[in-house]
Amino acid sequence: MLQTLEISPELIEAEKHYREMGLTDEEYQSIVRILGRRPNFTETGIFSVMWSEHCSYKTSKPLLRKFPTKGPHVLQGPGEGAGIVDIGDGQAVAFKIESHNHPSAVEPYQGAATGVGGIIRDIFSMGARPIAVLNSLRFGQLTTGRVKYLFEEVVHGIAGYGNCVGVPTVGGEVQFDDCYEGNPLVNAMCVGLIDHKDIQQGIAAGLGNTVLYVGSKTGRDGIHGATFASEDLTEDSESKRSNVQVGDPFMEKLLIEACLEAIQSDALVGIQDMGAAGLTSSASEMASKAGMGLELNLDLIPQREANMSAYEMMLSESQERMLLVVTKGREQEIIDIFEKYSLEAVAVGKVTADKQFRLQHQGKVVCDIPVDTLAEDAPVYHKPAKVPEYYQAFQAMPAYLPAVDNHQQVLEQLLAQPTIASKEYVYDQYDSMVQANTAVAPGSDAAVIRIRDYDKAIAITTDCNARYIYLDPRTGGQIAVAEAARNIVSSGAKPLALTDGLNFGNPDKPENFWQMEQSVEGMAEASLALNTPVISGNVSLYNESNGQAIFPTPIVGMVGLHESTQHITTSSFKQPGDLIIVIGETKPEFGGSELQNLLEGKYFGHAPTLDLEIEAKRQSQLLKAIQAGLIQSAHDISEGGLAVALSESLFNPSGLGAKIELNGDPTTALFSETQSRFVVSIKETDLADFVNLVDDTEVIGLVTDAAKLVVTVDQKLIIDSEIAQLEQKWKGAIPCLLKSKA
Amino acid sequence: MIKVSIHITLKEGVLDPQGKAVAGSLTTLGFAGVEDVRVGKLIELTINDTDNVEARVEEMCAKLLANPVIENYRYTIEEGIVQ
Amino acid sequence: MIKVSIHITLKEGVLDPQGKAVAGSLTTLGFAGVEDVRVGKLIELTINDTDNVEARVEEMCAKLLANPVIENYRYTIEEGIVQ
Amino acid sequence: MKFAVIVFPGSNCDRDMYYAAKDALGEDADLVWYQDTDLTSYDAILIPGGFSYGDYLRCGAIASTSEMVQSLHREAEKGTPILGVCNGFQILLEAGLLPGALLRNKDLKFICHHENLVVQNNRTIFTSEYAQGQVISIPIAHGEGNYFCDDETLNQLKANNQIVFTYQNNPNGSVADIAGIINQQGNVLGMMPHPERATEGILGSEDGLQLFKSLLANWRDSYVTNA
Ligand SMILES: Nc1ncnc2c1ncn2[C@@H]1O[C@H](COP(=O)(O)OP(=O)(O)O)[C@@H](O)[C@H]1O
Ligand SMILES: [Mg+2]
Repeated sequence: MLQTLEISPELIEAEKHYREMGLTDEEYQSIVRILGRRPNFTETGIFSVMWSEHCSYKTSKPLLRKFPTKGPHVLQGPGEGAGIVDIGDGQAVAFKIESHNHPSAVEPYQGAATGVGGIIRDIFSMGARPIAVLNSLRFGQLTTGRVKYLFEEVVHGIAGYGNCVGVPTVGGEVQFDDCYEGNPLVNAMCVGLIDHKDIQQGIAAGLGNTVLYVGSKTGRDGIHGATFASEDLTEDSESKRSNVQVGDPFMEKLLIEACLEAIQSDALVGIQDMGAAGLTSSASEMASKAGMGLELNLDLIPQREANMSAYEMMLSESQERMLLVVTKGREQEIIDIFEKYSLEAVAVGKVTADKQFRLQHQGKVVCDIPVDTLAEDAPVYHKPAKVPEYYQAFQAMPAYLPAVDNHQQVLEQLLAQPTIASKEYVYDQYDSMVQANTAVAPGSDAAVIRIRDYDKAIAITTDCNARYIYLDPRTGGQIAVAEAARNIVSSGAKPLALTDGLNFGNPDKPENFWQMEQSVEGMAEASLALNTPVISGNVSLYNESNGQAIFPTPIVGMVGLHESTQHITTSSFKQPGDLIIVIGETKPEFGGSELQNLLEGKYFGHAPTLDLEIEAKRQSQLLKAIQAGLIQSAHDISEGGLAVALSESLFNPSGLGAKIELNGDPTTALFSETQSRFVVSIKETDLADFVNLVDDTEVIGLVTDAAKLVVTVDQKLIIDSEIAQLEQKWKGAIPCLLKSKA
Repeated sequence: MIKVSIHITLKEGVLDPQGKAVAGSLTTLGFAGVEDVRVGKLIELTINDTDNVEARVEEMCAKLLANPVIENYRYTIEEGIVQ
Repeated sequence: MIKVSIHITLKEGVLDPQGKAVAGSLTTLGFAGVEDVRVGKLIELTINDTDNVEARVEEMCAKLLANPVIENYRYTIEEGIVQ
Repeated sequence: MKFAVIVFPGSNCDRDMYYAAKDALGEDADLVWYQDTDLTSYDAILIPGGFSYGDYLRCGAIASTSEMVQSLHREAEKGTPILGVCNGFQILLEAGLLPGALLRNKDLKFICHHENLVVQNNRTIFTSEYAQGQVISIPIAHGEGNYFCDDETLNQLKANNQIVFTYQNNPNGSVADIAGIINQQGNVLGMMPHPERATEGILGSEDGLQLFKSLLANWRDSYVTNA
């Protein structure tokens, strides 16, 4: 446990107590320089959380600069609680992704629940009404009791929180690989809808204005959570369990309604949630952004426990709290709004002109720091990067070509691979329909939310194939962005922008840093090529357990716009007699594929290649065809290749089948993971119009009445399966693994 | 036949949103003087294998019934119930 | 200061899916002889107004804390806790 | 026709219900905060789903002790139609306006998807636009929708035709596959499935709209006869 006894400034220096808080010797020395004296215990704690990786991005900043962040439709880029893009009619959407990996490893239910709560607060503190959440999850294999427990409780926690606050959970992804066994990933994304005129900023402007504290009382939970998120998970993490915060979704629901009511009042000057580093980061950032100072009286902070010290209050990460700045003299107007919802809103301080961050506690000044130094003087590190040996070895390998005898059997096995298998077990536990705007619920490509009162909708997805990124971070990073955009386009929407959740291992290891650098580079290139600027994001480093890093996992959350609800398209086939068409040629590419995993139990060799120009062209052509009303169904081809994509298009509204005729090597034709491909179905009569609009197409078969998947390759019957049988493998896989004895 | 009552409570300092809501509601209903409410679980086991009960119950709590990250537990064992 | 512990249990005859699930998990974990598991609630109140406690607690249970259609309750009152 | 949609702290399907009445049905509706307990000017009362008071203690329990529930009792006695959906159903049960209780789903998980319901009684003011025995697709979204009552109550429900909707494939363990029941007077309906989420084609089903249309048709009839 960290010391919470007040140690004198002299002892902090002499005994290097700042190290326990995560500060290096050099960082401590620069604090002494900034202050012109030794920091006291509270001040040391405040610097340590503000300068942690989680709050300061000290390692990732140089990389994040590579992302394109601008565009005519971008109203708010990175920097605020969330990014915002225009969707026309004076409306916009705000969105962001956030990780809660380490808390979820220690207490999966609460870790995941508070992750959802935190990202929702980021959205409504911008003034937007949260309209959808998604979750992107990574676990070890579902074969040990511990992993099953983590998986079930994380899902349960997301459901417990999201369902209660009344924001539909409409999508996400779950993948299983050994590297996540000790360090699962729990990333949550939230999207909010806002009118341009309501966009808020987290600023503490106006000399003498009042600082209001709103929401739950402050307890000793999660003290030093930001630092915890900035370290490796070790055996020692057990003893950090006091870090666990408990979420109260009921309180959050009241906060959403009250805050959205409060932003309609011009008495409100600024609003920000208390996320990582709690009161410290929210208060200091609000002052810093406004070019002002801030003074708080900690005696006035609503406290849940007795005898809390200044240090504890400033570093607590108690959930469901907000900080507001209100025009002096008009506090009561705002307090009344919160009172309606039985919420406490307490004046705890005021805006000052001297740019100092000053805290009073029990009659003493316990902190007096130039406020800008907390955010702006945080160190920036340019870490060394080194090409890992494994990568060089992979690059030197010849192309991996798997040998398959029984393609039908392999298809069944692929459908039962947990990463490919149906995630219904997960999303059935989420209320995906509350708010009554969900036009496409989980189970297709992107989720679709219609915008009430307008003929338009938005599409949302999260994607990241970390295996490709592990094999080749640059290409893999490009693929992550391209795949997200493909999902958006398949649903009939035009990709607008993205948010990124960068999950990596310890950046102090040059090989890890190289992975980061390369994958960010790749993502930036694809964002530029596909015209999807990065408008927000999150960095989670130190995802390791017992010295072993996760696969580099930069998750892409993307939002697109349907210009009409007529364009909404799903992945399932619709009518017998429709033509089934593949867009894009297929090459023998199996590095990092599900087939490689199935046959070899590991990933090696080359990632699939990607040509961003072709990718962009195909996406825009398919979108045009959808907008022209030519497409019955569209699905991107991803893990498991064409055979899996065809199967998925046949599941759910069952009753239909497909008759497919392919040529060439059956393994490549069926299971290759070549990029930039789609399976679509169209009415036969639309073929001429379709090929006029879309290049590189090949008619491969027909939707049939009989609920069977029949595939011939070079006229030889390769697959002849009942859909029911395939669907049962696909749907049963995850429940079956969970039930089997560890 | 042995009957075991296991009391599972949230650790001190861990937020209990449920208790908070119940406390609020009791106050609204006009019950004065309610300082604090904590809501926990009560698990009643009937066990027919009486060997070494205490050690086994202890293990059940540690392994499954309580979540040691946020909860404490204690139990009482009533022996010799005949049914 | 008075501390009240209220035990709320499902009535006999009311199905307890949670108890059943816990019993299943205990058996899977290798604990033999678990005949029956019932999961109820434990509500701990701290009350600072000591007048007529018993009647008030009775009323709290009847009005809010337990649902008579499915639940029984009993309580113990520990008086005289000084803090 | 004028609907009141009651909003408790933690209700979260209040707007959905409001739009169902206002946009899909095309009638008047107000969102009524739980502290505004005068309901006398409304023709029907809708209690929406959600997690009133966080569903803490028992779903609907804390809301059922509010003063609003006294008004609901008064309106119920007067014969005003009252529809409670999901958490609204839980509140009606906790308030004693309908018999029985809701337990956790048999698999202990929250479940959300479309279910087929069978209209068991189309001679109510809520279901007259359905055919008797009609199968309709309505979303469910609940963790505690496992309806329970003792045998005596069940026999009464059956004898009085109070079982209005049943599940075709019972998803949660409810006694007698019960998805929705009505009181003896026939003006208070509680159901776990969400008809307000099935009022527009874009949401995947319009089968819930008939319920609102039934209310409107019967209100018109009674309005015309009483006038
Ligand atoms: N954790 C999750 N939460 C909600 N929905 C999920 C989750 N995981 C997967 N889904 C849904 O299941 C469907 C299939 O997911 P996935 O196989 O990842 O699709 P894709 O390969 O097209 O990105 C999608 O609709 C997705 O949103
Ligand atoms: Mg897809």
